[in-house]
Amino acid sequence: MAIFLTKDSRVLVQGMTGAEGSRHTARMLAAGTEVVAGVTPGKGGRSVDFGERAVPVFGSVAEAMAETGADVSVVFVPPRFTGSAVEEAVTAGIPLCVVITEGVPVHDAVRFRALAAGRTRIIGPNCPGLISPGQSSAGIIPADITAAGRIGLVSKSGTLTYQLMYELRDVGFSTAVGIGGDPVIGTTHIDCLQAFQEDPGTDAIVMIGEIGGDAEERAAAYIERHVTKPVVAYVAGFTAPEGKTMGHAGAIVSGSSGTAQAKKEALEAVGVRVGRTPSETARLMRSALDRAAA
Amino acid sequence: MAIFLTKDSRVLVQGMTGAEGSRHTARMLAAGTEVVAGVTPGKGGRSVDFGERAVPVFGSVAEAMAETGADVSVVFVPPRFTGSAVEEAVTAGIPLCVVITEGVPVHDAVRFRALAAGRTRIIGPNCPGLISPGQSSAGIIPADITAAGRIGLVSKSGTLTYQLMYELRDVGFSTAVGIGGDPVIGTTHIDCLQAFQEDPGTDAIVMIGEIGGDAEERAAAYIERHVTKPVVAYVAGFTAPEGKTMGHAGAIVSGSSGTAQAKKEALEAVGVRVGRTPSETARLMRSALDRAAA
Amino acid sequence: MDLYEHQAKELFGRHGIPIPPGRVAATPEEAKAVAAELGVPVVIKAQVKTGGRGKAGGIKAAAGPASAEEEAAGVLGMDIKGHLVRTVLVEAATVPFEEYYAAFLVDRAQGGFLAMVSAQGGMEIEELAETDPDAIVRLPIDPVTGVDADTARLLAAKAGLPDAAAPVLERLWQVMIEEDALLVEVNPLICTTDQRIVALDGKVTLDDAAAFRHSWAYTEASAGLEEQARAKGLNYVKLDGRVGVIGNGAGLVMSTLDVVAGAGAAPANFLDIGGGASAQVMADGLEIILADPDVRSVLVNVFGGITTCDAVANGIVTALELLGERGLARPIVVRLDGNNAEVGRRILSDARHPVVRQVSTMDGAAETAARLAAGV
Amino acid sequence: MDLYEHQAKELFGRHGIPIPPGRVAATPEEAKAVAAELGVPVVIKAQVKTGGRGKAGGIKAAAGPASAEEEAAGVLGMDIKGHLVRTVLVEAATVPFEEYYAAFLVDRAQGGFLAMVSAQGGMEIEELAETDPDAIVRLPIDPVTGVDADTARLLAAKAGLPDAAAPVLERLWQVMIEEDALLVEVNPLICTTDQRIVALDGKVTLDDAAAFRHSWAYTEASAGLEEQARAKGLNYVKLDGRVGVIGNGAGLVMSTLDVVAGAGAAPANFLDIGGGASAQVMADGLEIILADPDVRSVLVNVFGGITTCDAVANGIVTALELLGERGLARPIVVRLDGNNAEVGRRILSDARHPVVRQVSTMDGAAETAARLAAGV
Repeated sequence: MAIFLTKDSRVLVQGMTGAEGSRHTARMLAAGTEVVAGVTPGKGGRSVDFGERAVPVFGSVAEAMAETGADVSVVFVPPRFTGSAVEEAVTAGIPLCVVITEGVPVHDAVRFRALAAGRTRIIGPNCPGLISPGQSSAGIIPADITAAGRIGLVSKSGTLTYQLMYELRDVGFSTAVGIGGDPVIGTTHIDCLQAFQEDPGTDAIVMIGEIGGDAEERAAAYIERHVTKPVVAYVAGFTAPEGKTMGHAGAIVSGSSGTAQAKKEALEAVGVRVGRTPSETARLMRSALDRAAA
Repeated sequence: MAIFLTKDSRVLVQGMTGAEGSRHTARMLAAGTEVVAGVTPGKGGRSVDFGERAVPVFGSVAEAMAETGADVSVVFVPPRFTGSAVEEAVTAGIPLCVVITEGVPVHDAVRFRALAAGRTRIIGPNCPGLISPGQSSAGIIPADITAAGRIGLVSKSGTLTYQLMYELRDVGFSTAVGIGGDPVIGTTHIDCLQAFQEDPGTDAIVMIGEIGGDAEERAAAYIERHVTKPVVAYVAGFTAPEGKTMGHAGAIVSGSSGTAQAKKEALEAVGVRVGRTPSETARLMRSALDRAAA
Repeated sequence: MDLYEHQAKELFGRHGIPIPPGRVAATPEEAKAVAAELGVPVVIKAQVKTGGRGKAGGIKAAAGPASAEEEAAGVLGMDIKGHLVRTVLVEAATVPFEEYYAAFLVDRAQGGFLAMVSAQGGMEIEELAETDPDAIVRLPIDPVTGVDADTARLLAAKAGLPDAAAPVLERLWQVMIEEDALLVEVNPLICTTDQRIVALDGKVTLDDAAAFRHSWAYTEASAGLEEQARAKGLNYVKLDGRVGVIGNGAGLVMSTLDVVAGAGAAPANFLDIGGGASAQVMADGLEIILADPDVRSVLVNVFGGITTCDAVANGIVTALELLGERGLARPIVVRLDGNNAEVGRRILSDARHPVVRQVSTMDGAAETAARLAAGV
Repeated sequence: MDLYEHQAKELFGRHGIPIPPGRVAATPEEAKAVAAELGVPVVIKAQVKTGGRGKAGGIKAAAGPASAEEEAAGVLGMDIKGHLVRTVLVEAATVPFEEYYAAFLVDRAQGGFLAMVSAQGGMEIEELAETDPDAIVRLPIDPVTGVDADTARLLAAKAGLPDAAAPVLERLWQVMIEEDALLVEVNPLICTTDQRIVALDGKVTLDDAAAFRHSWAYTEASAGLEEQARAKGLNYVKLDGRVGVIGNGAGLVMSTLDVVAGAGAAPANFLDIGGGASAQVMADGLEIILADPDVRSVLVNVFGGITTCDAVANGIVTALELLGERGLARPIVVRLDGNNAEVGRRILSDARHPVVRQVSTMDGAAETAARLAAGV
């Protein structure tokens, strides 16, 4: 099993005719994803040839959904058009919209998040998307570094997601979700923790956090009350100085708020074991699984 | 014959151990240049291996001159160190100093020009250097696009130098001098016109100018009084708008001064034929040579 | 991007929010001059992007020009938490009758906007939040409807601010929305003895990602194609015509513009990619040129010297690959001449890029590009 | 780079050259506020980098705040010879008793510096040069000795300016030299009825090539490694330690910093080269890191995902080639893990770059880099 994305998911790609969009559509197809449509305003009626399969392009999300039954959108359009692309997908009623684009203005994210409330699950923006290994991939997470299995992973960071997936590739993952490093994002750690807790295909959860905001602290509070499956965590950015943005727009320590130390302490206070390095985090996950199996 | 640089010139390279310096030293050697020394402060005592020949490195220009009899320096050091490198060469008494570096502050050029007056001929800064085909090359002008011959060429522009050399490669050149496109330069069009006029190995002269300053106008006045050999000219930048720097720091039209049209008219007024394009300029040179031979 | 206090206040001024008269100064002499101009007692305020400058001695009062000079000399050059004080704001001293706190910010936890207003301003808001949390009114702001006059009055009333503060709150919200700010904070927002509401301090954080909507705010240097090109290290000048031009060497490119003009078309730009035309530089250059909506055709004019034509041709092919469909919009005329021209031309023909046409002479290439730009 | 009048005057102010009180304004309301602050009749001057703005209607007088607002509304947004008026300088109106001309410039023809001074200022200097060339005193300035008090007095006397102008000329020369200017021009330089010398206008052209000596003048944004990195599109944050860090992905790099700190060394920077680590980006990144004199060792930490390790390794090899001897100064520890790690590692070993050491785990690589930074 998996969360949010399964082998039955029917994926459309907004911006498929662009360079990034077409490159990653090819990769998603190779990973077994059912990519059923591309959407580019003004280019409806064409199709794009991906070797074994030609994917039709529609002029609007509504049309693509009506014609192909798509229920997931992956957004690859440039930052200045992302806001309207996501609003279009939400208005068309897509259940899941994965926003890969980096550099989306925060006000735009606030607006489409408000519009989507109760209608569309948004993942991102500025995220690698999500993958349910062996089933489907919506985004840019490499499909060939890990195997299907029973760990759930949720992370603000893309590369750290890959690092942990690779370190635990022999154990395998149900779903890995990159929720993105922007200040305002659609799907949070808590949303994923809840879904993994409810997913019968997930036995344990890795949560990767980083400096900035208080999402990890709120996740800790949620874990204490609602999560019974084993959770191990990793937090990046102990050495980050105050007031400097560390790559991700949201990764910034302001005064005493948003520090890695505070997040680690909040998580450990509710019994989550926190690794000092990615490799230690992988070891902690192995021992958690061993204990659970014992 | 040739001007400024002959097969007997003994060349040292300031900054030879840097990437640019070593790449172009290899090319100068391949063009037959007697490169006898490199100079890099603090690296004296080494030598750099260029396949068939190892060139010794000295810590100062004075030492290199004393040990090797070098009489030409080619400067490849970064802009912020160019001023002091040239001042060192001038103080050591080098007769010819060719400054390839682009981006040298104008105040630094003013200062080393003042220091060099009456002691050292400076060519550049921001120039491709000079070449006497079949004899020697000091700088970065490609040696393999033309042959030795009896045309002299002086130009503010590097690529236009190459273009004209290539178009007239069957006729060949005595010396081609790229004097550089900076506002303040060591050797001017007039200096080269004078030298070509006096050089028995030169039959005719191509002069390439561009917008900015009034060097071409002054050259025209000089030609009228002192040059008896045929001169053809090309001026770039007729379409350049006022107040915009066109690549070369000195290539800028200010108000009505420095326009290509004014330069063309000044040259034509003294009987210099000015080509509308590089290829037309080459044709004008051929017919000038034909007339001279007739 | 955090703004300096004086930049934040300049924004406030533009949006009609009252600020004390004043000006920024970089030397003690300049501070003296500003104080003399103002002709009233002034405050000298260190311009640093960090809090706590008052405690650190970065804010000084001065009765007149002479003491303003003296105090500015003390504040300029100070190190406040690792921030060097390069400028001071010299402002007419303004005495508060009451001090408030007002802020709009992005609320990460809720993924929305939040207003925070309090009648107890002038202290650190974190401190107030700890000692007297109820003194702060927090109101989520609907991103669609925003803060209108009614909402502003409600905010002022709930927090215990005078009615006169409501229009100022409304304008602060305008700053938030119109400038794509992540934070707009005034602490203290004051009421003077004569009942005027004045922003005595200001902190604004702009969203760098939204810079494309506010290029003027990111210094003029970030606006326009020329600045984009400069940021990529390209030597580019925008012109008025329709034939995009790219070549190697300033002189050759200038000459190319002239030859294009001679062929009856106006060049759209000057762009010199310099000697070593790497694929990336060529791609950057083509990208800038194709980003110019005026461009109808592109002329690539390269003379192969030390960089031979085959290397240049490979660069062009890779550049067109890097550009993807951005490279498909308009015809590209390529002229390669000089060293290894034959090999270079063959590489380009073999690549069969649909929009590329080769012409072997500079004059012929310019004519073709001019014709294509004219739509002939 | 040409400066705007208000920027030129700010420079003048810093060098002690008297200027009229005033401030720049971007809206009519702001202009009104400045006029109100100044409390005297003002002049509204369009800030554009072109001459002839007076004739074009870009300079207006206003008796008070209300008319200042009105006139500013007219001037802002004007198009003066293709330059959009974005800001105006609102200045106390200053009445000249006499008008002079003073300039220092680079004399291209002579390759030196030149002073040009005239008692007949206020008109276009080109015009004056035609109608009454003898009215302009031209004096070449020795680049070594410059303009001292005697030279300044001589210049003033020759041109027929009052003695009081001499110290101002000396300071204008200081601007020329200390700011690496190509042109410093004041037209008119005036003498007021009360015998004060004031720069009523100002034109300054800075030498972009000398920006490295004056980074502050090129807006704060161009100073320092962080700004250099930003100009190259790199995500770089300077830190205090000695281990340079470069990696792909913000999270992985943050994590790398932590692991370096865990190994007992402080990281010198954060540098995320992002997903597609091209050779050029890798070279740019290594160059920025090696430009930091604090760096003692470099840790390259890359996880091969979609970009496989062999591609990354080729990128590193090419980057080190591009860097040439700049890459030889300090040891570089490389950790490659993930897709095709084995192939990537072999590519690096085969390249035998003298300063590169490979360690296969992130923790081990951090320890090695920390040890090398400590000189062990």
